[in-house]
Amino acid sequence: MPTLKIDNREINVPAGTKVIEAAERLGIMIPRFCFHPALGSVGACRVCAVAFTEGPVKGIQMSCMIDAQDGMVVSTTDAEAVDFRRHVIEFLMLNHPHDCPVCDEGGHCLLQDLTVAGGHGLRRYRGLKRTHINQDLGPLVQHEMNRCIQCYRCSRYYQEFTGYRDLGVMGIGSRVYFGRSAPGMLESPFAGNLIDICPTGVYTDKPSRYIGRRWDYQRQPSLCIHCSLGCNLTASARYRQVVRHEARPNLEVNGHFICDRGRYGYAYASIADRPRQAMAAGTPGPIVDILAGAREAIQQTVEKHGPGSVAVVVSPRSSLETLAVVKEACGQHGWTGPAAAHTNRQALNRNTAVSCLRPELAVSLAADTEAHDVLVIGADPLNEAPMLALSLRQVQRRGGHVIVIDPRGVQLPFDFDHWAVHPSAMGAILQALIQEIGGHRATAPDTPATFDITKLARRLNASPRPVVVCGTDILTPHEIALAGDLARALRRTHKVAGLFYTLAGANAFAAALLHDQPVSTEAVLDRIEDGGVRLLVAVEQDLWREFPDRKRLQAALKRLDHLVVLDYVDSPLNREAGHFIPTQPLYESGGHWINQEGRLQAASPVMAGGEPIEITGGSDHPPRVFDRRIPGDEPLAAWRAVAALAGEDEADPAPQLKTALADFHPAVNLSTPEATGQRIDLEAIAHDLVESGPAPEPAEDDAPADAVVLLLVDWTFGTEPLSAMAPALTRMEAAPVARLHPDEIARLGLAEGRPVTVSLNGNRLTVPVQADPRMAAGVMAVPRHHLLEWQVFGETRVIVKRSQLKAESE
Amino acid sequence: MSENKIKTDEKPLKPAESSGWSALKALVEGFATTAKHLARKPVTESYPEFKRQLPERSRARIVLTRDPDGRERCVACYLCSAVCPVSCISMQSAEQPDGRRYARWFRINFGRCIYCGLCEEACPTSAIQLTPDFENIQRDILTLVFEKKDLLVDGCGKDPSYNFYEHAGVTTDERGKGEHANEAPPVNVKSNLP
Amino acid sequence: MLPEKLKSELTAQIARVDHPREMAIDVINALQDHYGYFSDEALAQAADLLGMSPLELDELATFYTFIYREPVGKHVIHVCDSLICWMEGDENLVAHLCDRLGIQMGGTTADGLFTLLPVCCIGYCDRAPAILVDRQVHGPLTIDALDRLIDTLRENHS
Amino acid sequence: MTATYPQVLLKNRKPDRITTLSEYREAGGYEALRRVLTEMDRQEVKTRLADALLLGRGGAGFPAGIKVSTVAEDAPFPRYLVCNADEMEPGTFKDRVFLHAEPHMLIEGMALAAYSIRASHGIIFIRPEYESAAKILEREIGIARGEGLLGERILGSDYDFEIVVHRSGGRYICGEVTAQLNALQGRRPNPKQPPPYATDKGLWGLPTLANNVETLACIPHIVKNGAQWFKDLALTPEAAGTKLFCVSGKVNRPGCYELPLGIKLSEIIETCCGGMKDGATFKACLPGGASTGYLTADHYHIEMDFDSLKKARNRLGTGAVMVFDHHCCMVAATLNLTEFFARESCGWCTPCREGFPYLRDLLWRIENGQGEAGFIPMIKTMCRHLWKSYCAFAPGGVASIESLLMNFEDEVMAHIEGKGCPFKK
Repeated sequence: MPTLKIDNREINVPAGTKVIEAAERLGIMIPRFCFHPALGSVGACRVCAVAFTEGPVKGIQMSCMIDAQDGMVVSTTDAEAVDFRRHVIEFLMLNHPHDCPVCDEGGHCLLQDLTVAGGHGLRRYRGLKRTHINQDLGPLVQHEMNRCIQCYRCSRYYQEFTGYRDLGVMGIGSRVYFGRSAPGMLESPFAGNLIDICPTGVYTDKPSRYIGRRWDYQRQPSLCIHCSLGCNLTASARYRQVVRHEARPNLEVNGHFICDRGRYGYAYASIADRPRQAMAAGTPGPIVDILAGAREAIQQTVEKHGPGSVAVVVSPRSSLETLAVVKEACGQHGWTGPAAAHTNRQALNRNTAVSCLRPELAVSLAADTEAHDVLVIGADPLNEAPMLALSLRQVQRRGGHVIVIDPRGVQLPFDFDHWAVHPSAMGAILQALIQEIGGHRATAPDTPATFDITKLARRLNASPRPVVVCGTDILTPHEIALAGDLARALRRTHKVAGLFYTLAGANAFAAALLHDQPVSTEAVLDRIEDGGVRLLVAVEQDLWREFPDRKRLQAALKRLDHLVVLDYVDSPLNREAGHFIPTQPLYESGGHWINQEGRLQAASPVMAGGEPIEITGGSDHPPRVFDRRIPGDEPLAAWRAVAALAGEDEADPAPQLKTALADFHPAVNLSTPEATGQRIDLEAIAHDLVESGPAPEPAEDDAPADAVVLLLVDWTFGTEPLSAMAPALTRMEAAPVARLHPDEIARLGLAEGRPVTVSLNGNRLTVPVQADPRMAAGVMAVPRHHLLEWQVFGETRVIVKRSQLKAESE
Repeated sequence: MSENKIKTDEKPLKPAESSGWSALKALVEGFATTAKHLARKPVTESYPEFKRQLPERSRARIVLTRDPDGRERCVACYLCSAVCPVSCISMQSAEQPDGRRYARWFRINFGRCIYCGLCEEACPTSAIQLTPDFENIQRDILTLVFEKKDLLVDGCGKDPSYNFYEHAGVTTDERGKGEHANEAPPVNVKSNLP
Repeated sequence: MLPEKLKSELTAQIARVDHPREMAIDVINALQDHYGYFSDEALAQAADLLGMSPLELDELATFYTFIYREPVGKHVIHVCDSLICWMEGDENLVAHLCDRLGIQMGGTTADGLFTLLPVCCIGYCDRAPAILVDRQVHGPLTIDALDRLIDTLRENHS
Repeated sequence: MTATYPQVLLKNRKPDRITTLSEYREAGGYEALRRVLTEMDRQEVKTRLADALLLGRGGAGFPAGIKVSTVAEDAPFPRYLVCNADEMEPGTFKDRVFLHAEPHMLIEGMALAAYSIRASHGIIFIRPEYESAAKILEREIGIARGEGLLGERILGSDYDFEIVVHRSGGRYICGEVTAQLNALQGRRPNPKQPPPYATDKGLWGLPTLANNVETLACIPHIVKNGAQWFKDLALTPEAAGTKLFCVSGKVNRPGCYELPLGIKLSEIIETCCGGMKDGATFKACLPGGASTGYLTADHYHIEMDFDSLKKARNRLGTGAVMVFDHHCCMVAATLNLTEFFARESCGWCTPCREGFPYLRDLLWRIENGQGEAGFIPMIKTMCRHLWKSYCAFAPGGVASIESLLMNFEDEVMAHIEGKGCPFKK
């Protein structure tokens, strides 16, 4: 722990800390361009020069390149250092264009700040300014190369940090150019971070281009709800419209970055067809009346058919507040539910994962990067939880090793081992692996010789820090439990071994705490079909889009006496519902979410809501006369709406929320502000659920030999329903295809590029075939793409016989 | 204490000055001045019968000027609205098809404006300018809310030559990279020249 | 298109080394010799052979003096413009060459025969002023000697 | 003329061809390698190198003996030896002359250096302008391999060593060792500040020793004749060995001469090069390539070795003496050098990337009659700041500008006051 003196103030820092970081701890911000805490030091920009007056290093040196050492005396205000820094700024400004007024970085530009702070105000250079031609880098990132100050952050981030290789630096000397070899869409789904790390306006946010200045934005800490990782971000809103997301550093979760799905997925909150009006059977009415109507319908149903005839489904993306109030309401009134998963398997998967996640095993996304060996089971990081892929990339960069056991053609931006294993073999492999790790010789399951379980077990056993990552989408509860067992087995041989599950939905972890026994929409539909449930309340759960059997859903809804929908996304069900109540997305309601590792995090409300001025002004100037109310301000926080449906008339729902949160689950304690940002008490979660839960789905072993397993899977872009509404991201989507191994295509008599029709239980799905040599044999992966009517099979993992597949001629 | 005494330029009165004579003298002088002015033509002018030409730099009604080539100067950079101490300026920036940034709408609430001129000072494109036209009085407060069409004038105002897009370095329909003032031709990174 | 022979030769060479990347300049040179310059097509093929991305190769190709990312003539004339050659009058040579070939520095003659490029000190200061034609050095040069050289090169093609 | 000086490296130089392997062996070549592999201890080679005070001949003058011993005994394998034949310093052509004369001396030197650190891979990094030398080296390496002097089990010992020739794409910065290692690995040749040092983590993260051609060529002689012999070659007590001086510019016989270190500059110009061309007067010279400062007539009799030049606040550099006469405009000459550095800056760090074009602009204005007196302090400050750039490129690049202002400020002022170059009138 070296002690050094910076500007006459002493500080003690851990060994290996750079002087620039040590100064930062003292609140002294040494200028920097090329240095970035996530990217490290390279000493390129030279603007962090300080004077070392005494100690082991002397003279003007770059504070980012020198490790803090005992006895150092550093002056950041030394005349020579200040003069040098001013000159560096002058150098950087020689060719910088005169375009701050039209630059989107203006107002939060590091170069602007440091130019003003450094005192360089007058241009002395009389030469001509260097110019560059810009490149079209796709719909997300705007390129303006003239502004570049050659700090190399972008190429270092893009190539070294994310592992993508299509953006970098070309040329030499003063003509170096940062961009692609040829213009085109950036390949990395983490490209949006270029906007955050560029210290000036070379890379700016394209969807929010020319929308406003940061100083005019309402900015609040928020969360990403487009997957279960719970990445932290800062949301900006202006004129009642969410306009931008930026990564919010959280060194325990997402580090300094977010993925492009999270960065650009916000459009759903402000799009024109967001439902803002309460409706009764499709007819708009005052929200108070509609709420009263819905309450009355519920009361009548309860009176007629008993409290169990009212069922509630809620979404795993809803806030903790909403989940808690829904749980409280169901508990108090004896309503059926709440269901917070579509199928029984999905519900069980989620709850199994949550119950297996013991406090000593759970690791955070950031801690993942410190792992030495990561075993990924049944997860496709880039597609399911993109930031996990970036985290694993850091494992590989630090010399660690990643092994993925997954039937899909998993791709990651770095070298890793992939065992493309048939879904039915996953369990056996895991079991064998657990035995080997425990020192028992396992009977090798029927897998190719390249999948050497003994070797893998030895590797994991020898690893000082192994982590097991497990998905919950395509696996069975049994396998998910085995992943937990595997981590526990490793734990026995190690001091540190981690377990990391990905879940379906931003608040899936909290949804798992709703009941001891998971309830699914599938089970609720059963009850509707047998007449037990007569009224359904769907809370922020777009069954139309997300339930995997639309035909069955529609038939079941027809049997209902009444449907009440509460949501902020547009859906045909909203108009079909007896009562529709618009709710607020997190930008308006705020709330708490529990991410997949059990971390409780808060999102602040960013704006009050109401229809964007963009819409009310018809893209022209806003109305000249103020209304008494903000147009479109009817939506309520979902928990308020639920409280109004369930609680006493006219009552203030706040105490109700307080009680609901307090009663939610013993593991979740919101009574102290410190709890937010921390992991909840995993110890307080019942861990015996796996043993006591329903038996796993019938094994697929008895499937005919010529069958394939059809998996409905996630893609980075196009499958997550909220982000799929963002116009910028639709350009990033690939067209939906069914991916199969080339041999499988031949075996099944299909043709690459040609559509295949899958017919099952009278339902049909037609989708073009694409060969992917990384896929396991016997598997077909189809995305839950918004351009595809995939909601046909009732499950997202089904067995399809060869006879049920038909190659279409066109 | 004496150090703390406030110093004045007043000289102590001499005995003669404090006498009755001096009082009388002052009185006569005063009346004489008054009498002299009674006979003079007044300097004040009756408004609105007479309208004086105000100096060019007087700060009154705000306008949005145009470039010498007749295009809107405002690039909707938000600096005027940021600097405005009474927040009477609002706008929405947007992009023209040719890449220019412009104000899709621009509004000044003159009911709130204090004519301080900070907006003009902040404007990097010489777009927003204060004019000597101070006669901007309305009975209906809403008519004091000016939209872009009310603000936009023909001509360059006080700055007859400046054209931001001649300097900005951003591509427009008129100038590409390297065609602005003081710019070298664009770098060809794949050039064979060393 | 890349001839199969060259392709298999390069593949074999790359296979022999521990790290394909170390062969990058050699592969670029080989493809440049084949295509005359390091074209976009050559870039894609080199990337393919080396397992690198086109950008990664462009990062190298645009760095070096003797890799031409733009088309060049049959003969590339590099005129040394460093101190000693400058002292011995390279400016006159350049002016004469530009005049004679009707091109500017960096240009290629209309008949596609010559490309004129400046180059930093080529290590023939004892023979200043010196030029490189197709990586062959010529110097010390007078304007007459230069004319004869150009004539000879022209004649070889007619 | 030159025969009066002891010849070591160019002793057997032929007018238009290389010394063949057999000729080289007849003259005692590969004797040192044989002795080292059969009789001498690895440590002994290192000791001799250290005792001989052999300083790197590539420009930096770092003691070769120290560099060899920084490769740790327990460092991982394989280890690499890089021979820097990327002689890009303007005015320097000694390696070219040497490679066209004595390729086997280099091969033997490389084998000895490699043996001392137990390196198994040798790489000669050569500039594209020296394609003929590259071809010669490839051919002679093949011949040496055929004779058992390279490859597996050299001279019957258990030592394996291979040499490959790596052609550069051509850039000045590739001569900088860390940049060169990046280039060898197919990365952009930006310099990389240590740590880690190349001898610790160089090529592919493995220990790598990098030396200049001339430095390596000295090794067989040091091993064979001993350290004291080598030291005695020099004329000044602090210096050791001979040096290949490349003289160019306004002298009657420009060329590469092997001369003892410590020889007087006047002697080089007058005795070896036949004096100034056309009876011109000596005005100044650059003693060691483009990245050294001007030596004026005041230093006409300076002893050309590392220490003497350091005392004169200059550097021996590569020993490339570029001579200017009184017709030469020093501003224009410096502008030419600055143009070179502006063009060759790799673009990594700000002061170098932006500073040289800025300096070029100011010097161009002075040379072309647009100069102002205020430029001089600006240039001085800027040069001072360029010393704080990332690698040694910029300090080398400003050496000529700084010495221009120190030694020829009158001439610069004459440009400014006369609104143009007085030499052009």
